[in-house]
Amino acid sequence: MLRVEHLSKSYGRGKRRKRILHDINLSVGDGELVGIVGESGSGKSTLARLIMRLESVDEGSVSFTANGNFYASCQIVFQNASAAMNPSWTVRDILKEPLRLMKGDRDAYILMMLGRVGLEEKHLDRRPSELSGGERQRVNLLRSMLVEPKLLICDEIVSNLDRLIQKEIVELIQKMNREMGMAILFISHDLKVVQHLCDRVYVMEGGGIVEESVKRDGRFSFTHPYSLMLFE
Amino acid sequence: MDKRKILLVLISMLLLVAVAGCGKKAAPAAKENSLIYASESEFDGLNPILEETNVDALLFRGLFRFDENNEPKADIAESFDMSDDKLTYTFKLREDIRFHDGEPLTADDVIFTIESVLDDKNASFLKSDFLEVESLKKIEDYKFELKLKRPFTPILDKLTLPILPKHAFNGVEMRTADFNSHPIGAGPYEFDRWDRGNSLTLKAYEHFHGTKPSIAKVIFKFIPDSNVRALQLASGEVDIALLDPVQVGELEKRNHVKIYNIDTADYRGILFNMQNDLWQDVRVRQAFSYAIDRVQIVKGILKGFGEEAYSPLQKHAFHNEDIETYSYDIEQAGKLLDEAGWKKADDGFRYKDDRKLSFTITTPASDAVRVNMANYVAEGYKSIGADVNVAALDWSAITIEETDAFMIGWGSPYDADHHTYILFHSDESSLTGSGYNFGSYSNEKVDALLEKGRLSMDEKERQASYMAFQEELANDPAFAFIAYVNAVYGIHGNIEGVKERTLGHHGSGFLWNVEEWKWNDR
Amino acid sequence: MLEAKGLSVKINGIPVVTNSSFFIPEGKITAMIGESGSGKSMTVAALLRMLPAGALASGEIRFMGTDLLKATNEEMAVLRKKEFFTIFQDALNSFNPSVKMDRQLYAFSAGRVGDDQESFRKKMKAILGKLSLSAEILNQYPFELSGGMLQRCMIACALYVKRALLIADEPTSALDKVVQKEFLKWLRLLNESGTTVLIITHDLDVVADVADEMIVMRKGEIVETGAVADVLARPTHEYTKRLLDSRF
Amino acid sequence: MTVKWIGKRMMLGALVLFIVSFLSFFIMHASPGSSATAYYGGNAQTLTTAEKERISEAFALDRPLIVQYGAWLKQTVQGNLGVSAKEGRPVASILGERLPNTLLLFGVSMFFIIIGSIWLGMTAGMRPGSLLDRGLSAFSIASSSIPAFWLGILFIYLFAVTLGVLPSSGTGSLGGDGGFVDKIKHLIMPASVVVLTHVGLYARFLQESVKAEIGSYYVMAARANGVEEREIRRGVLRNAFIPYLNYLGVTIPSFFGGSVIVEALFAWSGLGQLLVKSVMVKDYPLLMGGIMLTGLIVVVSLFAIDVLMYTLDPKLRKGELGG
Amino acid sequence: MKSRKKLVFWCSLLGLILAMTMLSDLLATQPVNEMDLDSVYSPPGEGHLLGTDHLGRDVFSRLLQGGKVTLAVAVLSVALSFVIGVIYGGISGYVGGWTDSVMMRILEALISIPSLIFVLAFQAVMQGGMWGMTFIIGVTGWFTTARIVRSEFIRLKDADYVKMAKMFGTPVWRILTGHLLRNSLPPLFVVTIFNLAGAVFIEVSLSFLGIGIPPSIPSWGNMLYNAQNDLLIGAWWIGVFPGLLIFLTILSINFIGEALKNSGRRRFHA
Repeated sequence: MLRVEHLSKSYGRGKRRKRILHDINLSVGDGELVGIVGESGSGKSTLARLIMRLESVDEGSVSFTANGNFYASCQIVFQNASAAMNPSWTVRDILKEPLRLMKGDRDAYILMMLGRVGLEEKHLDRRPSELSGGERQRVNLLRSMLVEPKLLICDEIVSNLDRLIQKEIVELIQKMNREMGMAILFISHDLKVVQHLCDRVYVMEGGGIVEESVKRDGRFSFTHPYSLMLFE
Repeated sequence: MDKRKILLVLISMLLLVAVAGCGKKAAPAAKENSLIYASESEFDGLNPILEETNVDALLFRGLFRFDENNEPKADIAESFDMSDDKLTYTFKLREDIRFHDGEPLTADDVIFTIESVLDDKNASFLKSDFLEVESLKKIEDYKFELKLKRPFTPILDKLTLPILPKHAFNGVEMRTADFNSHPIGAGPYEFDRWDRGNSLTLKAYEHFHGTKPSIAKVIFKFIPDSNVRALQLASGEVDIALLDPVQVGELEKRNHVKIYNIDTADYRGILFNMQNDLWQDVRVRQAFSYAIDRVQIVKGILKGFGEEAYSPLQKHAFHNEDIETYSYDIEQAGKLLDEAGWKKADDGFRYKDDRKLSFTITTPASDAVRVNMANYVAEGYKSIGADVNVAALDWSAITIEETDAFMIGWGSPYDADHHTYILFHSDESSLTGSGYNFGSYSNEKVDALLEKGRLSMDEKERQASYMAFQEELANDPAFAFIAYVNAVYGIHGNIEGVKERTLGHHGSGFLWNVEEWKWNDR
Repeated sequence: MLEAKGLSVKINGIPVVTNSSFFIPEGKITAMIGESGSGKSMTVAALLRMLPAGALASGEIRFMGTDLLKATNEEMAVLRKKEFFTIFQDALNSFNPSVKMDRQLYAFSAGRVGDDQESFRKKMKAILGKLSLSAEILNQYPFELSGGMLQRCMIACALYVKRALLIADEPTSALDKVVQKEFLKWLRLLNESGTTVLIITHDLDVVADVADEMIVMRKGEIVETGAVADVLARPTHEYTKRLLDSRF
Repeated sequence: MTVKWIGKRMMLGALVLFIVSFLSFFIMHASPGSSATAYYGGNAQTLTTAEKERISEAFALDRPLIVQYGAWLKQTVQGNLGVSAKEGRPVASILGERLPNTLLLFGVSMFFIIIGSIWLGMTAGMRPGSLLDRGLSAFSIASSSIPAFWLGILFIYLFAVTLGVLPSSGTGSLGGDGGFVDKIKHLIMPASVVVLTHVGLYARFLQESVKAEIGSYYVMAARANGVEEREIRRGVLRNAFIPYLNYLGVTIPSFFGGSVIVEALFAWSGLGQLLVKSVMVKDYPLLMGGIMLTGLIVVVSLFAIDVLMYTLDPKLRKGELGG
Repeated sequence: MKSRKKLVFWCSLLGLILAMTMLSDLLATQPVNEMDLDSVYSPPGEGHLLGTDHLGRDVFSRLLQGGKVTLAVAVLSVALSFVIGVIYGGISGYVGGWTDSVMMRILEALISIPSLIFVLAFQAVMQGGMWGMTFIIGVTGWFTTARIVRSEFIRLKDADYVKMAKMFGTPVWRILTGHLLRNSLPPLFVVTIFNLAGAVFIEVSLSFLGIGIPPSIPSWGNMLYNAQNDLLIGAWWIGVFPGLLIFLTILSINFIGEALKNSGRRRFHA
């Protein structure tokens, strides 16, 4: 469904020009749970932005096979849940934003979906600052899921959360993947989460993918030294 | 960023201030033999035939000079003869007079000066005074002949004209000559320094032909704000200042200030600019003349330092008391406006053919008395249904010819011709000529009477024509006269020798005998 | 070495740490673990006597015979200088951005033992070398270095001064996994050289990796203490169990 | 400090002056029929036709505005600011007479403001909770809410009229050459008014940034490790100074604007008074010149502050925040 | 809590001043321009609550009317500069790139010239009345507003929620108003409050110098302009009261701005 081929990206000008990504190849199939692991500065977030067409591609291509509006079938959830929500809007307004063009009863639809991510009606009239970290990330996830995308990119969505909440969110994502058949591209620096959640994983280092591994019998096997070091 | 260092600097600064403070106490010990005059405005230039300033009397002298009674007395002229037909004058000059630069003052200089006044290129404001001059002829170095076209009595008055040194204008245009900022005259004081925006310093001229000045320096300090003038007089920073009437009471309390309340021929009035068709109907002008409560103005704004005005020659021997004085009469004013077709509408204002009875009185902002008068008058005009605004602007932002009405101030203590011909004769319109008829006032009868007054040699006849002129002017007013304003000067009490005489416009001429003044404590 | 009894901290009357008692044995690495808001940082602040305005601590914290809560400001200043070494989470902000590293490292290390510039340079360069840091950094400004390098500089200073107790408040959470591992290695090295370590963290992996003893905090209370191996194998408190469960 | 950096700053300064001149020129000359009187000024009546023509030609008055601006710019770059419409003298020489006075007032009051605010701000910021700390912000707001001219009037009536210890206005006494002491005496009141209405503002800014620094992470880290308090303060001040300098730079224009009013009030014959006067008399060439000179002074002050910041802030020096 | 009480106090003081000036027609004891040359310079007391001026006009009535003029000029000009500032800063910040660079260089130049100077340049040409002054202060007072709007827009347009909004296809005007402008309001409000104090300052200062609002319209600045003379002759009440009111007005505006600034800072950085 998603296919990235020979993707490269550089920033800056002249002497300061720095290559952030080079020759990235990856793919995500329908309903797949794919992980990308890398340390800070490995280019994971840039990759996410390029896939989401938030920035232009220097070289290579990103193709996405789905009809209609790209953003109706591919969505992203950002790491910082507070920053992803307009602080002066209520949760209701925030959730309605993607449904601007939807016909029918939007409120009823939101109410129905609310339960699926473990939120309640009382949350609707609160502002982001009045929610807990976990609740915020749920609202965030829900907003992206409201358009029922085929692919959801999660960019470090659990990194800022406490362990127990991380667990809940990860389970929620698993559930969504199962119930809605939504493909997930899960980007994280936390190997253990990725190991636990994903079926296939790419390891990134310094702007390139060094290894791809498929989970067999509940575990991955790596050969590249960097992956080995990461996964010990 | 060391705190101690900062503290050190701070302390040293404090010391500096303290030193300055101590210095203050030491300063008054050395009293200079100089006189500081608070001048109301700075001059554009000092050429007396291009601009009238109150420095002229100090820097320059003319063939004649007004005395205590405002009569012309021979000064540079030693003597003169008049032909029987009263057309030819022969002047003999004093031979001992030198300009400040040491050059002798000769007949050439006198002739040059009068010719310069008459030269259109120079656009001298004095030109009208010499229109009757037919020719000038040098006879000897110190003797010349002046021929008139017609007999012209005030010529001796006019010959108080300051004499310019011819040699200072060799090959230069008078309008742009360096002379205008570095004048050379033959008066008791010579030019010393002009600190633009600040002050003008004159120093005593040691070879002066008259009374040798006792005060070494006269400094004109430019202080446009009357409040600041009064303040500096109070604090002793200046020695003489013309005061606003309201300030007098407070300054009288200061021991070192002596108040001179001097009668003037200086009146204020509203100039109707005839360019504005509002004034074409004489009834409108009369109405606005009636609707001024002069008694209140003299009492409230002038604090009694003045009197109600109705004629430009009220302080003159030819004064006509039997003319319309326009004493405050709103009913009469209303009636006149009704007659002129200005009808009162529901909003309380008058209208004629959808035009509102409305105009603006422009007044120089720096003159508090004029501003107050304008404001008071404008407010009072509401009662006759006129919507009158006041624009108080800086002098140099004012073009009188472009205003609807202007708060004018004029007056002359000298010959009746002075400041009447140049103001009211239609040939003197400032639009077409170089005169002071800013409102383009035009009345054939007035023109004729003014000409007769100036040319007649018979005193009786002159009086008659000026009396008639006053009557005609009252019936067809060019100005709505408001009040004569006394010149109230505050002077340092230690100055002696001040001689009062009826002063001109804005108290000008107060310094007329400054060479006779002296400090009794220095 | 350090023992807290009935320690409570209130901020403007609201309790953030309630009646906690714990013990930090000498020569070992003790980890204090808890989620955000569990009161672990406030506990550290209390024992350093660096509580924010409006906070009040009661109870007792004994360090080598002195009650830290009752010590005078001067005594406390001396203790902080002579007995403790403290590392904070945010290495990038732990240094003054506009002062060169040599000056700051001097203040953190040699300045506390009274060494002069010369011996400081010599000794510091040696330690930096051991931590695989170039001596170049001494002439650089903090913003020119990475978080990992700065955190290592802190370790270098700790190695330099060799204080009795090292307090590290979330020292690894801003670091990448690989750098974090390195850091823990140096921490162990420091411990082996005789310094008792108190490490505050929310990361069970860190605890498992480096600590000997652990203290679990939750909502201002201590719910479980014990040797790391014991607790990980047989957690007694419900919360600890859930915490262990949440590992992936 | 690199040549490139200086060059860049200077280019920026020149750009500022260009924009200022462009805008002022168009504001002044865009109004209908004003361009001619702009040059004749109050002399319009007394000028002869020939002179008017000469002026029209010299300033290209009959050409489009942009050409006039071009003519003006060309002359200005060559150092010729034209001739005052009112006084008929070169604008440059009039400005030259006024400049020293303005610089004196500006310099002296700025000096005291800086010294005073550093001292107040540091002391207050370093002693949280002290009387000074608590009082400074109230003083700062109160003092900056007093219109300077109002304070000036009160001063004049107190010190000049009632007590008679200081001259009420002007730049120096007349008649006697009071020299330096006399100048200082005349300077005290205007400078005090400027200083008093500004010092609180700057002191408070420094106080707040010192406080912010003291509460910052690195101070906590240093204190927890028993770093000498003096060493900490030194670092704190250095850092607190950078925003303070920045603030100084940001506010210099309005500070300068404020001194225009003080100059006018105290008849301090500087640029400010000249500007006000040239507005009143519509002396556009003089006004243009005055504006340009004011702009130049501000640009130069900002440049000086930039240089200071550059030396103080290593981040700037290392190009982290370049631009 | 304490700061909240302060805020309430200053707000009510400002409210009181505003209410009094707005109701000047009701509260004035005499027609503002009524001149009574029989009682010039009457000290405060019976008949004239705050005395009369040099033309026998009632100071109290003029003070209220003058306040109306001064505050109207200030409020309207600030509203004008708010609009200009938001549009200029908004375009510069949202469009970015070359447009932004050019617009910012211009703004930098404008900011580094005392706005009083521009006011003077305008004033020389316009010699404006009350509306003229409003216009002049308005068009020369938007620089800081524009800068704040721009920096807020730049900060906010990269916010994740704006990226999300773009992805959801939210129309641009809605992004501009609902996301960017809406969230720029708190700092914008603070800067506008301070601008208001600045506008009062400029009106008062210019009128005091005699180049502001024409003297026939009573404004606080004009009253002070005249009061210079009156203080010397002992009529302190003519100058003291307008001065005091100006001071209190600016003081309360500044305190309100300060309180909002602090509360904003607390909220954003909590």
